[in-house]
Amino acid sequence: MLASGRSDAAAGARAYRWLALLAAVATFVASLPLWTQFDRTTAHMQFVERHAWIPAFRVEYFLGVDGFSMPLILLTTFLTPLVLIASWESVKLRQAQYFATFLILEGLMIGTFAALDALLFYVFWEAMLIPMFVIIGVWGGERRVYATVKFFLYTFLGSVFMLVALVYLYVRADSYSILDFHALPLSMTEQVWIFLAFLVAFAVIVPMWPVHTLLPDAHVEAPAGGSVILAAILLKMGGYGLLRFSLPVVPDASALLAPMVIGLSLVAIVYIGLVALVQQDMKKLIAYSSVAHMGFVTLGIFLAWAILGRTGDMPGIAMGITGGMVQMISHGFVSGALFFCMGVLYDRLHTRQIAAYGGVVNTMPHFAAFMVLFAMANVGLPGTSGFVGEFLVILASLQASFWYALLAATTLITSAGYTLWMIKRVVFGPVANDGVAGLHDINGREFLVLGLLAASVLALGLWPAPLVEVMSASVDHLVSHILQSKL
Amino acid sequence: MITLLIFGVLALVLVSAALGVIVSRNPVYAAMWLVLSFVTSAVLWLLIEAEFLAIVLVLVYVGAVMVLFLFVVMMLDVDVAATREGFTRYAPAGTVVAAVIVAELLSVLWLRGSGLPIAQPLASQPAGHSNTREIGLALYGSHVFEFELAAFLLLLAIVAAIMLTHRQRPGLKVQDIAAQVRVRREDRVRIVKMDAERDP
Amino acid sequence: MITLTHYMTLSALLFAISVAGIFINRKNVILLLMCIELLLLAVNFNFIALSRFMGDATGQVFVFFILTVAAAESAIGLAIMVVLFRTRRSINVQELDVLKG
Amino acid sequence: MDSTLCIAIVLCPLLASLVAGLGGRLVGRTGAHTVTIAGVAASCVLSLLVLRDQLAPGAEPFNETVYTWLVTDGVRMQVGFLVDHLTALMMVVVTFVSLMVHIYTIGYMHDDPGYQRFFSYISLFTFAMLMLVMANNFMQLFFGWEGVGLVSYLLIGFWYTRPTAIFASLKAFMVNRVGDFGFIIGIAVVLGYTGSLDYQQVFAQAASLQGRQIEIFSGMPWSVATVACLALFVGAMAKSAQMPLHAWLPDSMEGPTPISALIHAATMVTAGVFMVARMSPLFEQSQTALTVVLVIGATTALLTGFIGVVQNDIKRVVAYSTLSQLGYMTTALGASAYAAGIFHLMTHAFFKALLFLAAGSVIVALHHEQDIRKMGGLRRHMPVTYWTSLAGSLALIGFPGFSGFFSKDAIIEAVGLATIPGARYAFVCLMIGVFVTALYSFRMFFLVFHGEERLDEEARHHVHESPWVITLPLVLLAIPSVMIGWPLIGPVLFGGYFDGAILVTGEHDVLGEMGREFHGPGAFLLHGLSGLPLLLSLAGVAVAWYAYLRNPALPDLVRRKAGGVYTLLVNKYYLDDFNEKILMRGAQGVGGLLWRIGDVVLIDGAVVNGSAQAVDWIAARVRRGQTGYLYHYAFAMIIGLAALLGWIVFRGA
Repeated sequence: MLASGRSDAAAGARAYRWLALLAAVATFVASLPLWTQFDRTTAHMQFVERHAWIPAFRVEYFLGVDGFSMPLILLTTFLTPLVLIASWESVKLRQAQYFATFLILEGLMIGTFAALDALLFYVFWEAMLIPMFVIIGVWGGERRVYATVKFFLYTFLGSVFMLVALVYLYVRADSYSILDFHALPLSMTEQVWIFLAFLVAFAVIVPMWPVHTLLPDAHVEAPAGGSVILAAILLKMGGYGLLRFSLPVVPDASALLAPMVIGLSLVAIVYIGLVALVQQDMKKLIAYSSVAHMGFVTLGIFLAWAILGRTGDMPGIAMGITGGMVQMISHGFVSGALFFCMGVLYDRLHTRQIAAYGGVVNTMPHFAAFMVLFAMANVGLPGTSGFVGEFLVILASLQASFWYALLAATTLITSAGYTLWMIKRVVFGPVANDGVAGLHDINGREFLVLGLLAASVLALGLWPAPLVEVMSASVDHLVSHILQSKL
Repeated sequence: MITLLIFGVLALVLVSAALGVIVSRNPVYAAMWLVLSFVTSAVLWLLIEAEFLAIVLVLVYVGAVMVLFLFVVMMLDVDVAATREGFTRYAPAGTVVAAVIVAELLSVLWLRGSGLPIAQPLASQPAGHSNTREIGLALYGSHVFEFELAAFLLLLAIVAAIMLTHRQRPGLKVQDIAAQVRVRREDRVRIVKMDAERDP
Repeated sequence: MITLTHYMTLSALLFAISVAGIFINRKNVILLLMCIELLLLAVNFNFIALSRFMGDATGQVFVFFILTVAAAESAIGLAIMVVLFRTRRSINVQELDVLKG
Repeated sequence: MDSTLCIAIVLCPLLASLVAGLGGRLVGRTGAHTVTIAGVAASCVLSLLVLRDQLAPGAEPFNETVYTWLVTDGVRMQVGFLVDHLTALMMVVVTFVSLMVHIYTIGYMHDDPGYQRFFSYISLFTFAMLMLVMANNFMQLFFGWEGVGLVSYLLIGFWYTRPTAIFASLKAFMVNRVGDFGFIIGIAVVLGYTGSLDYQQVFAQAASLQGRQIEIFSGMPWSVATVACLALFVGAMAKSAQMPLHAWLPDSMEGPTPISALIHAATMVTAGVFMVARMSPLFEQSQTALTVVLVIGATTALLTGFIGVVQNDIKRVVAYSTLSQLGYMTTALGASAYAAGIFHLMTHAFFKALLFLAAGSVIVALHHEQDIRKMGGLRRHMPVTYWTSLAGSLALIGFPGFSGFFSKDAIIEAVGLATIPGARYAFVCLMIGVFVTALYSFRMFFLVFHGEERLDEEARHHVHESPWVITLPLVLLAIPSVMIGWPLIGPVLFGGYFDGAILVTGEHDVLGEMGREFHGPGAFLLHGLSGLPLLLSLAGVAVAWYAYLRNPALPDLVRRKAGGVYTLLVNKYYLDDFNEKILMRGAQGVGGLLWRIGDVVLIDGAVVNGSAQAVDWIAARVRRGQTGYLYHYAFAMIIGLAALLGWIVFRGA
């Protein structure tokens, strides 16, 4: 069904680039049937592939997709070729290895999203950190070692907790199948511990406040392609993990601790929004904005019990989860696109400081148009994808509490503040210095990448129904599942 | 009774010899004292009819290990004075620790030794009993695997000791067979083309 | 009559003396090695005495192995010492602190 | 009438905008303005057709869904169109003014390098505004709402190399975002308590909202209708520039003048007024909300009018006048005289667009000189501009017979009849406002067109009447500015034109009360002639005439005497300073603090690197134990051995 791990040889002088691109595009084409042949009416796993792997411990090679993982897999396969195209010329050092690393990473990410066996999931999850570690560590900026170590320690620490939880679940369920975990009854004490273990693992990668500080550092030091993948896909693993593990496996503990997660999400939205306002480094600013936007994902996912607690009824629960999911996909496009833009600028002037730019629109009008478009998507303007998720989550959060909605909606102000202030200082204004004066506009290759992303952002914003339709059966199933106590 | 007397005398000799080992200034003397304690021990073992090990002890230790010790001590030019520094400083501490250990060991013996035949005399072996045969049966019977391991350990010790002390002296003339085999024509012969010499 | 108590008391004394020896001869590696031999001897005493008094030959087999290991150990220990002396012209333990943290 | 027509009306400007914006050199300057004007003209014509259909007797409001945006949780969010009398009127106003501005732009932006971009933007704006007014649900309303905000942002910052322009655009967007913040919460409340975003379904449940309560602060239950309306009104306050969210509008004059006319006078800023009128079934459920609307509107009408008196930039005077007029409309809404508000919105759209375009004409003639102290006596050089300006100004001050008279007098009368709390205050404010309006309008008019010429040497040479593409829209706009009040007041205000589109509950129905005494526009005119407002506005004109033509030394004298008030007005009540120094710097300060202390020091410093340092510190202590001396290790082993033995021995004892 899916290619999992692929590597390619550095053949010929430059042929490896085409080879890598061909592989990535082929993967994308291969993943399209997931969309076209997907049965939108069922929440069951589809395209299942199941083989014994380590029979002694009942570990299986068990893959399958549902409405949560399928869009994320498509996002992965869609963005990887773009990352490769974007890195066509900007990477000078060991380019063949760079491309190969991205392909390996792609395979592992797809595997993580598709895995239905917990141990397989864990293996993919951990293995995925290695290419990312290499990408930041080898092709990163000046403080790359610090950033890499921080990134690795954070994620590794988190996933060790997850491993403990998975092994415990294995012992209890006598199976590594995630679906068996879903059906496993657990006591409250067990659930709370498992929930916390999962939360640590997923909160680190989402990332939630206060374990978010790995992200700005990792983003700042990562090469453009690495930032794109990190922001667009890796962060989604956290949200996906919450949906795949935390909620269905330990629903009662999730209910108990939902106020805490909601609190952290709101802190992320408000606090990070303010922090992003004062950043002087463009990538850091976008990284912080990612944290704030991912706060909507966790908020939307965990609203369920707050809604239930207040109204005693279901409306809004599915909307929150759908909003979180849409926000993830949208954030994949928008933050990915913004990091591409940063990469375009960095390729030319080799600095990420906002102060080093000004009046870019004068020399790069096409680029400026794209950048403003993506900035508006980041701000959450209706008609762009950034709006859909935020809108749904804010609507749902009002069902839970007026104050949740109020705090969540502050993002309208803060995100406009930090994003557009940056745009004002970078894109608009008179030409600031000789560096900017010497800029040349984007070439056809960059145009292609940004154009495809812009089209995605607009399409998703103007007509999100197909995406929502794909996930609706899974969302409904999840909602009915988590509202039944497992005690 | 006579055996007890013999035991008392030998024990006294053994303890004195052991003390001699640890207080001797000169390592050579210490080694000699150690030889004495080994031999006395061997006699003490004979006293309780452990003939085989008594003999082995004398052969292996006195005959081999101690000779090695003496050899090394004499070969190395050790500054005796320096190594004896602080002897008196640590003596009290050593004495205290030793006393504690003795007290503890004896208390084990006295307090917890109830299940052991502590106060019983040794049952004498039946006639024709061979200690060597008994050990041999055990060694080559149920413990043969460990025996093999011990052999291997000794081999390892031999190899390790040789490798450690083996010295590569500079300027030593040896054959490098591999290099001789690897050699090619180009390394040895240079063919030069030149015009024939002509008289001017 | 000779009893187990005699032997074990003697062994305890021997053991304590060797431990004290390790303490007071802390500088001289050769003497340290000798003290270890003495210590093993004390252990062997216990093994043999117990083996004989309890009537089980396995104890003596153990002594055999201990002798083997002790021989190997002293051979390698002395070899290390020779190498050490060759490189540092001294076997004073106080100067051997390369492995300190 | 079917949805194809609506789609065509909306898509014509959008496609034109895309062609002009993305076409680049392929389209060219001529192509750009041709295609956009054709697009907007098409949708203007179609809008007129729609209006005609709607006016036909027995015409039903049109309400149809185009496509489903998304379905989640049983809530169907759709994109669709609702066309009733209110919408049809707005469509005509929007497309007509937009068309005029398009034509005018050909002349005004003639030399600008961003010519094509400009046309693309204003067409895009027309699209967004049409989406806003034609929406049949809150989601699409919000789309149009933010869409016009976006284009406004782009157009204010159109001259992106000017630092003041890009600052103003950012400011406009931020202030509007504050409004959207309230707006989205309002939408959320509506959805939360009615389970739908569709106008029809929401309004059908409107009455039930008043009874339900929402507890924002525990122990203080509020009516849901009040919360929803107040939150929605925050959005309207920003978009329609009501105090204290008005600060962006005067700054938005940094944009090109056609934009000021189209967006910041005629259409976008009235979106808030339109929205409140559209939500009348909701607002009627909450007296509290109406009072808030009334008070804020009246305050804005008065206070911003005062500022207008001391401004010297021609466009800023008009801008403050716009603020003040928006205040009038909002006050009308608060008094439940929605029809009067919308009526004023329409007349205002014409005469304010006219005034802006006339101001633009002056600016072009003087080569982008905007200071009215450097003008004067332009009557001779620019006759068309002069006469159209005069028509606009008279309409603005509500001179009897002009369109502004009908709409404004209707508002004042309605507010006078209103009985809800705050109505007296509002009435007084509006009355004073009439005087102030006349004062600043004619102050500007006299300073620009009459009196001595205070032009620069260079400007004096160049001054001439503008080309026809500029004067034609002036004339075309002047016609409705003068005339439109007379025929429309009857049907629009009292003829039940808005029945079904706007809902007014019995006790609030001030217009109904007025309607009982309404006997045709002529009688209304006569009634107005004897009223206090006319006297006040004539007084305002007289004062302006005396102070600026007759005795020009007077203003300086007043300025010196009333120094404190003058400073307050010139500094716009220090609201800008408050926004900038307290809110903006404050947010940055808090952000900086959170970052430097929260992230860098506490999380990264104490927790992340702190744990690493703690390990380091402990390791540094522990490593001292690792001396490397053999005998230390031996010693430790022996001690341990002794201790272990001791434990084994004495454990049981």
